[in-house]
Amino acid sequence: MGKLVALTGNYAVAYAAKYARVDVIAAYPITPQTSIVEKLAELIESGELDAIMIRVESEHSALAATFGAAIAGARAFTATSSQGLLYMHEFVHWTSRARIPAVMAIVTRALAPPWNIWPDHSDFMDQRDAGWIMGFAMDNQEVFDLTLQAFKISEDPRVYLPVMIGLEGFILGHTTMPVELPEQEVVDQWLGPRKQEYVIDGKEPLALGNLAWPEDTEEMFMEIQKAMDNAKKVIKEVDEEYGKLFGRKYGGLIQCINCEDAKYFAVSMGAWSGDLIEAVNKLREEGYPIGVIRIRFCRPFPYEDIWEKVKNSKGVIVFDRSISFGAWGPLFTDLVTGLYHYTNNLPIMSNVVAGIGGVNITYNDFAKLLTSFIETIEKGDKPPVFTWYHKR
Amino acid sequence: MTASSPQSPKPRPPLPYNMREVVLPGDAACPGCPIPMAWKVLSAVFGEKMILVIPACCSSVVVGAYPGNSLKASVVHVAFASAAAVASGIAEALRKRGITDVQVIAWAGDGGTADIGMASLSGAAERNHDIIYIMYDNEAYMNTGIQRSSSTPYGAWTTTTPIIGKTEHKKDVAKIMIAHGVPYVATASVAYPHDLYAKLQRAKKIRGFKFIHIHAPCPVGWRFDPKYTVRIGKLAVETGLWILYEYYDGKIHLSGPSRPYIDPKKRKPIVEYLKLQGRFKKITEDKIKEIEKYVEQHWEWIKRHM
Amino acid sequence: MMYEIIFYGRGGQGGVTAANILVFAALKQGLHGQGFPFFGAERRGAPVLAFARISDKPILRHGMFYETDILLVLDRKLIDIGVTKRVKVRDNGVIVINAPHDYKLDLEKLSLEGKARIYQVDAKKIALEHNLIVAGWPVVNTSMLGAFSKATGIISIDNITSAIKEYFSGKIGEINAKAAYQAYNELNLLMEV
Amino acid sequence: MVKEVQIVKTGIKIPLAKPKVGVAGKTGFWRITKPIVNYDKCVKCFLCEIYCPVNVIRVEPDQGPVIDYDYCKGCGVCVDVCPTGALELIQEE
Repeated sequence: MGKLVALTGNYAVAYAAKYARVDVIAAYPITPQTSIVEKLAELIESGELDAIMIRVESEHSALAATFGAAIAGARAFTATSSQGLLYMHEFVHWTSRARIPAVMAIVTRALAPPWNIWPDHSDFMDQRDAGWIMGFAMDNQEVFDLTLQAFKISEDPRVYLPVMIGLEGFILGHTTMPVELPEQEVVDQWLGPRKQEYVIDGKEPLALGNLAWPEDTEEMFMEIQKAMDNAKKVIKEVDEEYGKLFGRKYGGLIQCINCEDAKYFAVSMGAWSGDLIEAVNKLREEGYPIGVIRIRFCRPFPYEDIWEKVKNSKGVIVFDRSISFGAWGPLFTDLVTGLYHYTNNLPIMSNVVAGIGGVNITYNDFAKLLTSFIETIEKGDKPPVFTWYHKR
Repeated sequence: MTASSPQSPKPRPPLPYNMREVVLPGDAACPGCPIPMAWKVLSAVFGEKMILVIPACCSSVVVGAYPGNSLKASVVHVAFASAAAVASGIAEALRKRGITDVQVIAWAGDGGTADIGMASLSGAAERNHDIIYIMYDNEAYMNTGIQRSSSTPYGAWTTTTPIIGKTEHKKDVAKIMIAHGVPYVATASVAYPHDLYAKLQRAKKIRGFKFIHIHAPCPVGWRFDPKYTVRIGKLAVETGLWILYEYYDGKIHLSGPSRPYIDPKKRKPIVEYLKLQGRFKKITEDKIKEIEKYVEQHWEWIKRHM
Repeated sequence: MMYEIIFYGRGGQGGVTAANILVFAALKQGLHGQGFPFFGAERRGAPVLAFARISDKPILRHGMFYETDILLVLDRKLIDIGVTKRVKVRDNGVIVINAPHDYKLDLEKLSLEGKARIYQVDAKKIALEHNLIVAGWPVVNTSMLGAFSKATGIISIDNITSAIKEYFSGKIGEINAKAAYQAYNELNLLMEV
Repeated sequence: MVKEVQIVKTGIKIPLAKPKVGVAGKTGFWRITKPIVNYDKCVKCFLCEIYCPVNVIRVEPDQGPVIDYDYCKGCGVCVDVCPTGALELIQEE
C-alpha cells in the first residue's frame, strides 16, 4: 500500500519524476511551474534523487538539453508553462520527429499580452499538431499518476513518442491535495529501465536528422501517425496495469462519470471537470439524464471511445478552455471531426468556450449552462453551436 | 612548433593516419571547403569517438542526405540556436551513464554561435559543461547564401551588405568566452592543421567548457578561387589580422604561427590578404586604414593579457 | 496548349537563368510562363535541374516534374553518366543536346515514352567563339534557348533574343543574343525516334 | 537499481543516417580542372594529404600522392599547398 501525503500539483509532478528515477532534468523557471523545478533541485541536492539538473538559460535550451540527454540514453524530464512552452515550440517538434521518449509537464497558463498568470488551456492546446502524446489531469493524484504513466507510455516500443502532461496552474499546481505515493520497488518493477529505438553515445557512429528527400520524410512522419494510433492501445494497457498495481484505474483515454443511462453528455478536460461533475451530480438529482466525459488524452484524440458513449445521445455539449481565434474550441473541432467517422447526422452538438485568462467557472455556471442546453433540446429547439460564455 | 610555410619544404611529421577513415570522400561540400579540412584534424584527435552537435549551418548539408552520412562519427542535427544546449544535455547524460570514451563537440558556424546561438553558448559556458564548443568561422551565413553575420569582417561585401559592405567590426567571440572564465579558449585556422591538432589535444585533457574559434576561409562566400583556401588562411595570420593564441591559466599564450607577427614590421600588408578576395574588391583606402587600426587594437589587447 | 520544359545542366551553367529568360520570352509572345530551379542545394559542376512551363492560358500547376515535353541537355556528359534517364520525355517530345557535331548518342541513356525528335547543337563551341566564359565555364544557356526556339517553334527567335537583351543589359545581352541566334541557325537534327 | 538504457529496435523509419562514402554521388564529375602528380618532385611531406578537403589523397611513403579521381572535386588546394610543385592543375578534356 502507498503512503498518503498532501501535495501541490507541482510537487506531485516532481515526485512522479523522482519515482520514475529520471537521470537528467533541464528546466528554466516560469510562473506557475517554478515549484516543480525548486522541489526537484531540493530532491537532488539532498541526495534523495540521483539525477543531474541542468539549470539552463531559457526554455528553448530547456527542451534542447532535455532532448540531448534523451538521445544520449538518459531518462530526461522538463517542465514549463505559457510563454515558455511557446518559446520551446521549435524543440517540441524536434523531439517528437526524432522519435525520442521524453516527458514534459505543462503547468498551463494563459498567453500574453496582456500579461496573465492564471490558468487556461491555450498554451497546451497550441501544441496539438506537434506529435507529442498529450494527457491532462483533473486532480493532483492524477497529476502524479499521469506523469508517472507518461514515462511508461513514452518508452513503449510501439509508441516511442514524447509525452506532455497538462495541469492547470494554481488551481492544481499550487493547490494542496491528498496524493497517495506508491512503493518505489513496485514502480521500478513496473517501469523498468529506459527503452529507446537508438542511442547517440559514440558506441556506433550514427547521424540523427540528416537532410531527407520528400518521400523519405513523409514516410517518417506517417510512422508518427501510426505510433499515435498504437498509443491508444498502450495508454489503456498502462491504465489497466497501473490500476492493478497501484489501485487507481481511470478508464484509459477518457473517464466517464454518470454515463450509464445518460441521454446528454458534457465533455471537458482538466481540473474544471471536477466542478462540471459536481454540477451534473446536482442535475442528476433533479432528474436530468446527463453524464460527463472527461478527456484524459487529447492526443491521440479518443473519438472512438467517445462515440461509444454518445452514439445514441440527444445532445453533446463540449467545454473548451481555449479557443482557436476565428474558429471554435479545439476539443469541439476534434470531436465533431472524430464523430463524423461514424455518422453524418451527428447528435446535436454545442461548443462552449469559457474560463479563458483564468476566469473562474463554478459548478453553478456549469449547472446553468447544462440546464439551458438540455431544456432547449427537450423543447425541440436547437442550442447555439458555439458560445463564448462570459459572465461579467 | 610552426607549420612549414610553402618556401621551406622541411616535411612536418604527418598527422596520425586515422584521419583517413572518418571524413569520407564525396560529401556535399563545395570544392575547397574548409569544413572537411577541419573535420580531418578532429578525426586525427578523436577518431570515430566524437558526437558533433550541429545546428543549422553549411555542415548540416555537407554531411549529405539520409540515409547516408559523410562522417564515420556521430552527428546530431539540432535547431539553429541550440547547439550548446543540446551538447550540454548529451554531456550530462553521458556523465550520468558513466560513459567517458566519447567527446561531445558542439560544431557550429559563426551565425549559429555569435548571433542566434549566443544565449545558449553563454549558458553552457557559464555552467562549465564538459564539452568542446568549436565555432568554425566562415564569416557570414554561407548556407543560406552569404548574408552578413556579426562575425563578418569590417568592410566585407555580403548579400545583405551588398554596396557599402559591413559597417561594424567582427564580433570577437573568443574574447567573450574568455570573459566567461571558462578553463580553455583558443583561436585556430584550417590553414594551420598542426596548430589546431595540438590545441584539440590540450582541450581534450581539460575538464569543463572549452571554446575553439577556427578561422575558415570560404571560397564561394569570400569570392576567391577554391585552390586558395589555405593560402588565404595563412595570409590572415601573416598580416596579423587573425591572431592564433590559447587562453588558459588566466593568460594568453601566443601560438607559434602568430609569434613573429607581434612585431608589426614582420606583418605582410593587409592588402596582400584583401586583394585575393572578391568580397573586398570595392574596399576603399579609408576602410583599409580602419581595418589596420582594428588589427593594432586587437594586438594591444592580446599583449596586455599575455 | 501547355509545354513542360526541363533544363538538365551542371551547377554554374545558367539553367535557372535560361528558364527565367524563357518566361520573359513567353510573355513577349503573348503566352504565359513559369520558370524555377530545382529546390535543393546546388553545387558548381554537379548535375542540376531547372524547369519551365509555357502555356496559352494562365498556368495553375506548380512544382517540379520529371515527365517533360522538351528536354534541354546543357552538357552531353550528363547523358554519359546516366542521370538524364531520370527524366521521361513524353510522346512527340523534343530533346536538344549541347554536344559536338560528331556526338554518338546512346538511346539507352534516355527515357522516351514514344516518338521523339533529338537535336544537337555545339553550344560550347559557340560560347568559346563569342568568348562567353564565366569562372572557367563556357556560357551555354542562352545558346540553348536559341536551339530551343528552332527545335520547337514555340517561341520565335526574335522574342528569345529580345528577352535575352532585356534580361542582360548592355554588351552582355548583345553577345548572348548573338550566341542564341547562331545556335538557332546551327541546330542539327540528330535523329527521329 | 534501474539498469542501463535498453535499445529495443522496432525498425520503424526514423531520421537516422549511417556513414557512407559519396553521399553527394561521384563528386569527381563536378570538376573541370584536375590535379596531376609528377612524382620525381615529391618529397613526401604529406601536406597535400593533410589539407585535401575531400580526403582522397593518400601519400604512399615510397611513391608519393595517389588521388582517387572518382571523388576529387578539382579544387586545387593540394596544388597550392605543395611546397615543391609536384602537383599541377590541368584543364580537364
